[in-house]
Amino acid sequence: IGEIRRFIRDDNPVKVSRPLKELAYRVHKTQEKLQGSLGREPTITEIAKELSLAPQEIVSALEAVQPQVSLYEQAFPGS
Amino acid sequence: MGTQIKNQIKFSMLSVDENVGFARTAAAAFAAQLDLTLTEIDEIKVAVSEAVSNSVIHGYGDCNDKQNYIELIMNLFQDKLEFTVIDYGRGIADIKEARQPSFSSDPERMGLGFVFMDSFMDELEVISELGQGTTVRMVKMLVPCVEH
Amino acid sequence: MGTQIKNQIKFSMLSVDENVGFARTAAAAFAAQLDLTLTEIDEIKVAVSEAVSNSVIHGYGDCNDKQNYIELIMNLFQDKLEFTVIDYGRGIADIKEARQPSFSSDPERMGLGFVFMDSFMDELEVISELGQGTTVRMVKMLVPCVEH
Ligand SMILES: Nc1ncnc2c1ncn2[C@@H]1O[C@H](COP(=O)(O)OP(=O)(O)O)[C@@H](O)[C@H]1O
Ligand SMILES: Nc1ncnc2c1ncn2[C@@H]1O[C@H](COP(=O)(O)OP(=O)(O)O)[C@@H](O)[C@H]1O
Ligand SMILES: [Mg+2]
Ligand SMILES: [Mg+2]
Repeated sequence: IGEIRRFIRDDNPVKVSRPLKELAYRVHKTQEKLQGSLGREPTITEIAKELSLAPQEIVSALEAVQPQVSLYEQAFPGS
Repeated sequence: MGTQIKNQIKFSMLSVDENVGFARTAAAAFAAQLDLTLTEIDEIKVAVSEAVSNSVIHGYGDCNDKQNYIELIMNLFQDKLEFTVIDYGRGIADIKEARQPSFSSDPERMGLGFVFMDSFMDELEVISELGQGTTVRMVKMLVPCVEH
Repeated sequence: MGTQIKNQIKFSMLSVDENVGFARTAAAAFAAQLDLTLTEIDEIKVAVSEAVSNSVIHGYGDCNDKQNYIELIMNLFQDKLEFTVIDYGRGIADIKEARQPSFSSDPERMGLGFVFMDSFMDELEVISELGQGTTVRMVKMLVPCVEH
Protein backbone atom coordinates (compact mmCIF):
# COMPACT_ATOMS: atom_id res chain seq x y z
CA ILE A 1 0.00 0.00 0.00
CA GLY A 2 2.99 2.27 0.57
CA GLU A 3 3.83 1.67 -3.06
CA ILE A 4 0.38 2.76 -4.11
CA ARG A 5 0.46 5.87 -1.93
CA ARG A 6 3.73 6.88 -3.48
CA PHE A 7 2.31 6.32 -6.93
CA ILE A 8 -0.64 8.56 -6.19
CA ARG A 9 1.60 11.27 -4.89
CA ASP A 10 3.98 11.14 -7.83
CA ASP A 11 1.23 10.87 -10.35
CA ASN A 12 -1.01 13.62 -9.15
CA PRO A 13 -0.01 16.23 -6.60
CA VAL A 14 -3.67 17.27 -6.33
CA LYS A 15 -4.39 14.11 -4.40
CA VAL A 16 -1.82 14.68 -1.68
CA SER A 17 -3.60 15.11 1.60
CA ARG A 18 -2.69 18.29 3.40
CA PRO A 19 -4.19 19.54 6.55
CA LEU A 20 -7.35 21.09 5.19
CA LYS A 21 -7.23 24.01 7.56
CA GLU A 22 -3.91 25.12 6.22
CA LEU A 23 -5.20 24.70 2.70
CA ALA A 24 -8.29 26.77 3.41
CA TYR A 25 -6.05 29.47 4.84
CA ARG A 26 -3.94 29.47 1.69
CA VAL A 27 -7.08 29.69 -0.44
CA HIS A 28 -8.13 32.83 1.41
CA LYS A 29 -4.63 34.32 1.21
CA THR A 30 -4.50 33.63 -2.53
CA GLN A 31 -7.93 35.14 -2.98
CA GLU A 32 -6.77 38.34 -1.29
CA LYS A 33 -3.57 38.45 -3.31
CA LEU A 34 -5.36 37.99 -6.64
CA GLN A 35 -8.02 40.47 -5.63
CA GLY A 36 -5.24 43.01 -5.25
CA SER A 37 -3.50 42.24 -8.53
CA LEU A 38 -6.64 41.83 -10.65
CA GLY A 39 -8.63 44.64 -9.11
CA ARG A 40 -11.67 42.36 -8.90
CA GLU A 41 -12.67 39.18 -7.12
CA PRO A 42 -10.81 36.20 -8.60
CA THR A 43 -12.72 33.16 -9.81
CA ILE A 44 -12.32 29.71 -8.29
CA THR A 45 -10.49 28.62 -11.45
CA GLU A 46 -7.96 31.41 -11.05
CA ILE A 47 -7.39 30.56 -7.39
CA ALA A 48 -7.08 26.87 -8.25
CA LYS A 49 -4.52 27.59 -10.95
CA GLU A 50 -2.46 29.81 -8.65
CA LEU A 51 -2.33 27.02 -6.06
CA SER A 52 -1.90 24.20 -8.63
CA LEU A 53 -5.02 22.52 -7.32
CA ALA A 54 -8.27 21.32 -8.81
CA PRO A 55 -11.31 23.56 -8.13
CA GLN A 56 -12.91 20.55 -6.39
CA GLU A 57 -10.06 20.50 -3.87
CA ILE A 58 -10.76 24.12 -3.03
CA VAL A 59 -14.42 23.31 -2.45
CA SER A 60 -13.45 20.45 -0.14
CA ALA A 61 -11.00 22.56 1.83
CA LEU A 62 -13.47 25.39 2.34
CA GLU A 63 -16.24 22.98 3.30
CA ALA A 64 -14.05 21.20 5.81
CA VAL A 65 -13.44 24.39 7.73
CA GLN A 66 -16.96 25.75 7.29
CA PRO A 67 -17.69 27.13 10.75
CA GLN A 68 -21.07 26.20 12.14
CA VAL A 69 -22.18 29.82 12.16
CA SER A 70 -25.84 30.56 12.49
CA LEU A 71 -27.62 32.21 9.63
CA TYR A 72 -28.10 35.22 11.79
CA GLU A 73 -24.35 35.69 12.02
CA GLN A 74 -24.04 35.20 8.28
CA ALA A 75 -26.71 37.79 7.59
CA PHE A 76 -25.59 40.35 10.13
CA PRO A 77 -21.87 39.86 10.71
CA GLY A 78 -20.52 41.61 13.74
CA SER A 79 -23.87 42.21 15.37
CA MET B 1 -29.21 26.92 -27.33
CA GLY B 2 -29.69 28.27 -23.82
CA THR B 3 -32.09 25.48 -22.97
CA GLN B 4 -29.79 22.58 -23.81
CA ILE B 5 -28.55 20.74 -20.72
CA LYS B 6 -24.76 20.65 -20.50
CA ASN B 7 -24.56 18.74 -17.25
CA GLN B 8 -27.05 17.20 -14.85
CA ILE B 9 -26.84 15.52 -11.47
CA LYS B 10 -29.94 14.26 -9.66
CA PHE B 11 -29.90 13.25 -6.01
CA SER B 12 -32.22 11.54 -3.70
CA MET B 13 -31.24 11.69 -0.05
CA LEU B 14 -32.75 10.75 3.27
CA SER B 15 -34.28 13.68 5.11
CA VAL B 16 -31.77 13.91 7.96
CA ASP B 17 -29.85 16.91 9.31
CA GLU B 18 -26.49 15.60 8.09
CA ASN B 19 -27.66 15.84 4.51
CA VAL B 20 -28.19 19.59 4.63
CA GLY B 21 -24.42 19.93 4.85
CA PHE B 22 -24.02 17.31 2.18
CA ALA B 23 -26.34 19.17 -0.20
CA ARG B 24 -24.42 22.36 0.46
CA THR B 25 -21.13 20.72 -0.50
CA ALA B 26 -22.71 19.05 -3.52
CA ALA B 27 -24.02 22.38 -4.79
CA ALA B 28 -20.58 23.97 -4.35
CA ALA B 29 -18.90 21.01 -6.04
CA PHE B 30 -21.28 21.25 -8.99
CA ALA B 31 -20.79 25.01 -9.27
CA ALA B 32 -17.01 24.54 -9.17
CA GLN B 33 -17.01 23.36 -12.78
CA LEU B 34 -17.75 26.98 -13.68
CA ASP B 35 -15.58 30.01 -13.43
CA LEU B 36 -17.42 31.59 -10.47
CA THR B 37 -16.05 33.61 -7.59
CA LEU B 38 -15.99 32.18 -4.08
CA THR B 39 -18.68 34.71 -3.13
CA GLU B 40 -20.98 33.44 -5.87
CA ILE B 41 -20.34 29.86 -4.79
CA ASP B 42 -21.08 30.80 -1.18
CA GLU B 43 -24.38 32.35 -2.21
CA ILE B 44 -25.37 29.20 -4.07
CA LYS B 45 -24.41 27.11 -1.03
CA VAL B 46 -26.55 29.18 1.29
CA ALA B 47 -29.56 29.21 -1.05
CA VAL B 48 -29.48 25.45 -1.66
CA SER B 49 -28.94 24.57 1.97
CA GLU B 50 -31.81 26.85 3.05
CA ALA B 51 -34.13 25.04 0.65
CA VAL B 52 -32.98 21.59 1.78
CA SER B 53 -33.15 22.47 5.46
CA ASN B 54 -36.71 23.74 4.93
CA SER B 55 -37.63 20.35 3.53
CA VAL B 56 -36.04 18.57 6.50
CA ILE B 57 -37.44 20.91 9.16
CA HIS B 58 -40.80 22.05 7.78
CA GLY B 59 -41.59 19.59 4.99
CA TYR B 60 -41.05 16.39 6.96
CA GLY B 61 -40.88 18.12 10.33
CA ASP B 62 -42.40 15.94 12.98
CA CYS B 63 -42.69 12.78 10.95
CA ASN B 64 -39.80 10.88 12.43
CA ASP B 65 -40.08 8.26 9.76
CA LYS B 66 -36.49 8.04 8.54
CA GLN B 67 -37.59 6.91 5.10
CA ASN B 68 -38.48 10.42 3.90
CA TYR B 69 -36.56 11.41 0.81
CA ILE B 70 -35.56 14.80 -0.57
CA GLU B 71 -34.58 15.24 -4.19
CA LEU B 72 -32.03 17.73 -5.44
CA ILE B 73 -31.65 18.23 -9.18
CA MET B 74 -28.74 20.31 -10.44
CA ASN B 75 -28.73 21.39 -14.08
CA LEU B 76 -26.13 23.33 -15.99
CA PHE B 77 -27.29 25.14 -19.10
CA GLN B 78 -25.26 27.34 -21.40
CA ASP B 79 -26.31 30.48 -19.58
CA LYS B 80 -27.49 29.39 -16.13
CA LEU B 81 -27.27 26.99 -13.21
CA GLU B 82 -30.56 25.59 -11.94
CA PHE B 83 -31.18 23.88 -8.59
CA THR B 84 -34.48 22.19 -7.78
CA VAL B 85 -35.28 20.88 -4.30
CA ILE B 86 -38.31 18.59 -3.94
CA ASP B 87 -39.95 17.08 -0.88
CA TYR B 88 -43.13 15.07 -0.46
CA GLY B 89 -43.94 16.47 2.95
CA ARG B 90 -46.66 18.60 4.42
CA GLY B 91 -46.63 21.42 1.87
CA ILE B 92 -47.17 25.16 2.33
CA ALA B 93 -50.69 26.57 2.79
CA ASP B 94 -49.94 30.15 1.78
CA ILE B 95 -46.81 30.50 -0.35
CA LYS B 96 -46.98 34.27 -0.57
CA GLU B 97 -47.06 34.59 3.20
CA ALA B 98 -44.27 32.01 3.62
CA ARG B 99 -42.00 34.03 1.33
CA GLN B 100 -42.42 37.26 3.34
CA PRO B 101 -39.27 38.39 5.17
CA SER B 102 -39.36 37.30 8.81
CA PHE B 103 -42.37 35.04 8.35
CA SER B 104 -41.95 31.70 10.04
CA SER B 105 -44.50 29.17 11.23
CA ASP B 106 -42.07 28.47 14.07
CA PRO B 107 -41.66 31.34 16.56
CA GLU B 108 -38.12 30.15 17.33
CA ARG B 109 -36.97 30.65 13.76
CA MET B 110 -35.84 33.72 11.83
CA GLY B 111 -38.01 33.33 8.75
CA LEU B 112 -35.18 34.39 6.45
CA GLY B 113 -34.67 31.26 4.35
CA PHE B 114 -36.75 32.41 1.40
CA VAL B 115 -35.23 35.88 1.65
CA PHE B 116 -31.76 34.38 1.22
CA MET B 117 -32.84 32.24 -1.70
CA ASP B 118 -34.48 35.25 -3.29
CA SER B 119 -31.56 37.62 -2.90
CA PHE B 120 -28.76 35.16 -3.72
CA MET B 121 -30.37 33.65 -6.80
CA ASP B 122 -31.68 35.31 -9.95
CA GLU B 123 -34.94 33.37 -10.07
CA LEU B 124 -36.96 31.62 -7.37
CA GLU B 125 -40.08 29.58 -7.99
CA VAL B 126 -42.02 27.83 -5.22
CA ILE B 127 -44.69 25.26 -5.99
CA SER B 128 -46.46 23.55 -3.13
CA GLU B 129 -49.60 21.65 -2.29
CA LEU B 130 -50.78 20.85 1.22
CA GLY B 131 -50.13 17.25 2.10
CA GLN B 132 -48.36 16.64 -1.21
CA GLY B 133 -45.05 18.42 -0.88
CA THR B 134 -43.01 21.37 -2.04
CA THR B 135 -40.78 22.12 -5.01
CA VAL B 136 -38.33 25.02 -4.93
CA ARG B 137 -36.56 25.91 -8.17
CA MET B 138 -33.70 28.41 -8.13
CA VAL B 139 -31.66 29.82 -11.00
CA LYS B 140 -28.29 31.54 -11.01
CA MET B 141 -27.59 33.29 -14.31
CA LEU B 142 -24.07 32.94 -15.67
CA VAL B 143 -22.18 35.96 -16.86
CA PRO B 144 -20.73 35.38 -20.35
CA CYS B 145 -16.97 34.81 -20.31
CA VAL B 146 -16.17 38.04 -22.15
CA GLU B 147 -17.04 40.00 -19.05
CA HIS B 148 -14.34 38.34 -16.98
CA MET C 1 -28.28 -3.99 13.67
CA GLY C 2 -25.34 -3.77 11.27
CA THR C 3 -27.63 -4.00 8.28
CA GLN C 4 -29.91 -1.10 9.16
CA ILE C 5 -29.36 1.93 6.94
CA LYS C 6 -28.50 5.05 8.90
CA ASN C 7 -28.12 7.34 5.94
CA GLN C 8 -28.48 7.03 2.21
CA ILE C 9 -27.78 9.30 -0.74
CA LYS C 10 -28.34 8.12 -4.28
CA PHE C 11 -27.42 10.07 -7.30
CA SER C 12 -27.37 9.89 -10.99
CA MET C 13 -25.01 12.01 -13.06
CA LEU C 14 -24.20 12.44 -16.71
CA SER C 15 -21.15 10.49 -17.81
CA VAL C 16 -18.81 13.43 -18.38
CA ASP C 17 -15.25 14.00 -17.15
CA GLU C 18 -16.28 16.87 -14.85
CA ASN C 19 -18.40 14.49 -12.81
CA VAL C 20 -15.50 12.30 -11.77
CA GLY C 21 -14.25 15.18 -9.64
CA PHE C 22 -17.78 15.84 -8.49
CA ALA C 23 -18.26 12.21 -7.37
CA ARG C 24 -14.97 12.36 -5.52
CA THR C 25 -16.04 15.44 -3.57
CA ALA C 26 -19.48 13.95 -2.93
CA ALA C 27 -17.97 10.74 -1.52
CA ALA C 28 -15.71 12.78 0.76
CA ALA C 29 -18.65 14.92 1.90
CA PHE C 30 -20.69 11.82 2.69
CA ALA C 31 -17.79 10.27 4.60
CA ALA C 32 -17.29 13.54 6.48
CA GLN C 33 -20.31 12.79 8.68
CA LEU C 34 -18.09 10.17 10.33
CA ASP C 35 -15.04 10.62 12.45
CA LEU C 36 -12.53 9.38 9.88
CA THR C 37 -8.93 10.41 9.37
CA LEU C 38 -7.91 12.46 6.33
CA THR C 39 -6.08 9.39 5.04
CA GLU C 40 -9.20 7.27 5.23
CA ILE C 41 -11.21 9.96 3.45
CA ASP C 42 -8.50 10.21 0.78
CA GLU C 43 -8.64 6.46 0.24
CA ILE C 44 -12.41 6.60 -0.20
CA LYS C 45 -12.06 9.51 -2.63
CA VAL C 46 -9.53 7.65 -4.74
CA ALA C 47 -11.52 4.38 -4.76
CA VAL C 48 -14.81 6.07 -5.71
CA SER C 49 -13.28 8.27 -8.36
CA GLU C 50 -11.44 5.30 -9.92
CA ALA C 51 -14.76 3.45 -10.21
CA VAL C 52 -16.58 6.45 -11.66
CA SER C 53 -13.79 7.24 -14.10
CA ASN C 54 -13.85 3.61 -15.26
CA SER C 55 -17.55 4.03 -16.06
CA VAL C 56 -16.89 7.24 -17.98
CA ILE C 57 -13.81 5.97 -19.83
CA HIS C 58 -14.43 2.27 -20.33
CA GLY C 59 -18.14 1.80 -19.68
CA TYR C 60 -19.41 4.50 -22.00
CA GLY C 61 -16.07 5.02 -23.71
CA ASP C 62 -16.56 5.88 -27.34
CA CYS C 63 -20.31 6.40 -27.27
CA ASN C 64 -20.33 10.14 -27.42
CA ASP C 65 -24.00 10.20 -26.61
CA LYS C 66 -24.09 12.70 -23.76
CA GLN C 67 -27.21 11.13 -22.27
CA ASN C 68 -25.32 8.29 -20.57
CA TYR C 69 -25.90 8.19 -16.83
CA ILE C 70 -23.82 6.83 -13.98
CA GLU C 71 -25.40 6.07 -10.62
CA LEU C 72 -23.63 6.36 -7.30
CA ILE C 73 -25.34 5.01 -4.20
CA MET C 74 -23.81 5.84 -0.83
CA ASN C 75 -25.06 3.96 2.22
CA LEU C 76 -24.08 4.38 5.84
CA PHE C 77 -24.66 1.41 8.13
CA GLN C 78 -23.81 1.09 11.79
CA ASP C 79 -20.50 -0.54 11.04
CA LYS C 80 -19.66 0.33 7.44
CA LEU C 81 -19.82 2.74 4.53
CA GLU C 82 -20.89 1.30 1.19
CA PHE C 83 -20.43 2.88 -2.23
CA THR C 84 -21.98 1.39 -5.36
CA VAL C 85 -21.17 2.71 -8.82
CA ILE C 86 -23.41 1.57 -11.68
CA ASP C 87 -23.16 2.14 -15.41
CA TYR C 88 -25.19 0.75 -18.29
CA GLY C 89 -22.29 0.70 -20.72
CA ARG C 90 -20.33 -1.95 -22.55
CA GLY C 91 -19.58 -4.25 -19.62
CA ILE C 92 -16.48 -6.32 -18.86
CA ALA C 93 -15.85 -9.61 -20.68
CA ASP C 94 -13.45 -11.14 -18.16
CA ILE C 95 -13.74 -9.62 -14.69
CA LYS C 96 -10.93 -11.68 -13.20
CA GLU C 97 -8.52 -10.49 -15.86
CA ALA C 98 -9.72 -6.86 -15.54
CA ARG C 99 -8.96 -6.91 -11.80
CA GLN C 100 -5.35 -8.04 -12.29
CA PRO C 101 -2.75 -5.42 -11.38
CA SER C 102 -1.53 -3.60 -14.48
CA PHE C 103 -4.19 -5.06 -16.73
CA SER C 104 -5.77 -2.49 -18.98
CA SER C 105 -7.60 -2.85 -22.26
CA ASP C 106 -6.01 0.48 -23.18
CA PRO C 107 -2.21 0.34 -23.68
CA GLU C 108 -1.95 4.00 -22.67
CA ARG C 109 -3.38 3.34 -19.20
CA MET C 110 -1.82 2.03 -15.99
CA GLY C 111 -4.39 -0.64 -15.17
CA LEU C 112 -4.29 0.22 -11.47
CA GLY C 113 -7.86 1.35 -10.84
CA PHE C 114 -9.11 -1.96 -9.45
CA VAL C 115 -5.89 -2.35 -7.45
CA PHE C 116 -6.59 0.96 -5.70
CA MET C 117 -10.21 0.06 -5.02
CA ASP C 118 -9.11 -3.30 -3.68
CA SER C 119 -6.42 -2.02 -1.38
CA PHE C 120 -8.20 1.08 -0.11
CA MET C 121 -11.53 -0.57 0.61
CA ASP C 122 -12.32 -3.59 2.78
CA GLU C 123 -14.60 -5.26 0.25
CA LEU C 124 -14.84 -4.99 -3.52
CA GLU C 125 -17.46 -6.70 -5.64
CA VAL C 126 -17.65 -6.35 -9.42
CA ILE C 127 -20.70 -7.49 -11.35
CA SER C 128 -20.76 -7.01 -15.10
CA GLU C 129 -22.41 -8.26 -18.21
CA LEU C 130 -21.28 -7.50 -21.75
CA GLY C 131 -23.47 -4.91 -23.37
CA GLN C 132 -25.49 -4.46 -20.16
CA GLY C 133 -23.20 -2.56 -17.85
CA THR C 134 -21.11 -2.80 -14.72
CA THR C 135 -21.76 -2.50 -11.00
CA VAL C 136 -18.91 -1.94 -8.56
CA ARG C 137 -19.72 -2.20 -4.86
CA MET C 138 -17.12 -1.13 -2.31
CA VAL C 139 -17.24 -1.29 1.47
CA LYS C 140 -15.18 0.55 4.05
CA MET C 141 -15.55 -0.98 7.51
CA LEU C 142 -15.85 1.50 10.37
CA VAL C 143 -13.73 1.04 13.44
CA PRO C 144 -15.90 1.18 16.57
CA CYS C 145 -15.44 4.46 18.44
CA VAL C 146 -13.72 2.85 21.42
CA GLU C 147 -10.69 2.14 19.28
CA HIS C 148 -10.12 5.80 18.45
N1 LIG D 1 -40.39 22.59 2.29
C1 LIG D 1 -41.33 23.18 3.08
N2 LIG D 1 -42.40 22.46 3.52
C2 LIG D 1 -43.34 23.04 4.31
N3 LIG D 1 -43.29 24.32 4.73
C3 LIG D 1 -42.25 25.07 4.33
C4 LIG D 1 -41.23 24.55 3.50
N4 LIG D 1 -40.34 25.53 3.27
C5 LIG D 1 -40.78 26.63 3.92
N5 LIG D 1 -41.95 26.37 4.57
C6 LIG D 1 -42.74 27.33 5.36
O1 LIG D 1 -42.30 28.63 5.02
C7 LIG D 1 -41.88 29.33 6.20
C8 LIG D 1 -40.76 30.30 5.87
O2 LIG D 1 -39.58 29.61 5.51
P1 LIG D 1 -38.18 30.32 5.72
O3 LIG D 1 -38.21 31.64 5.02
O4 LIG D 1 -37.10 29.38 5.30
O5 LIG D 1 -38.09 30.60 7.28
P2 LIG D 1 -37.83 29.59 8.49
O6 LIG D 1 -37.27 28.30 7.95
O7 LIG D 1 -36.85 30.29 9.37
O8 LIG D 1 -39.16 29.36 9.16
C9 LIG D 1 -41.52 28.24 7.18
O9 LIG D 1 -41.61 28.70 8.50
C10 LIG D 1 -42.54 27.16 6.85
O10 LIG D 1 -43.77 27.41 7.49
N1 LIG E 1 -17.10 0.27 -15.90
C1 LIG E 1 -16.38 -0.44 -16.78
N2 LIG E 1 -16.91 -0.79 -17.99
C2 LIG E 1 -16.20 -1.50 -18.88
N3 LIG E 1 -14.94 -1.93 -18.69
C3 LIG E 1 -14.35 -1.64 -17.51
C4 LIG E 1 -15.03 -0.88 -16.51
N4 LIG E 1 -14.20 -0.74 -15.46
C5 LIG E 1 -13.06 -1.38 -15.79
N5 LIG E 1 -13.14 -1.92 -17.01
C6 LIG E 1 -12.08 -2.73 -17.69
O1 LIG E 1 -11.15 -3.15 -16.71
C7 LIG E 1 -9.83 -2.72 -17.06
C8 LIG E 1 -9.03 -2.43 -15.82
O2 LIG E 1 -9.52 -1.28 -15.12
P1 LIG E 1 -8.54 -0.44 -14.20
O3 LIG E 1 -7.91 -1.37 -13.23
O4 LIG E 1 -9.29 0.69 -13.63
O5 LIG E 1 -7.41 0.07 -15.18
P2 LIG E 1 -7.44 1.23 -16.29
O6 LIG E 1 -8.66 2.09 -16.04
O7 LIG E 1 -6.17 1.97 -16.09
O8 LIG E 1 -7.53 0.54 -17.62
C9 LIG E 1 -10.05 -1.54 -17.97
O9 LIG E 1 -8.94 -1.33 -18.83
C10 LIG E 1 -11.30 -1.94 -18.74
O10 LIG E 1 -10.99 -2.79 -19.79
MG1 LIG F 1 -35.92 28.09 6.46
MG1 LIG G 1 -9.40 2.71 -14.27
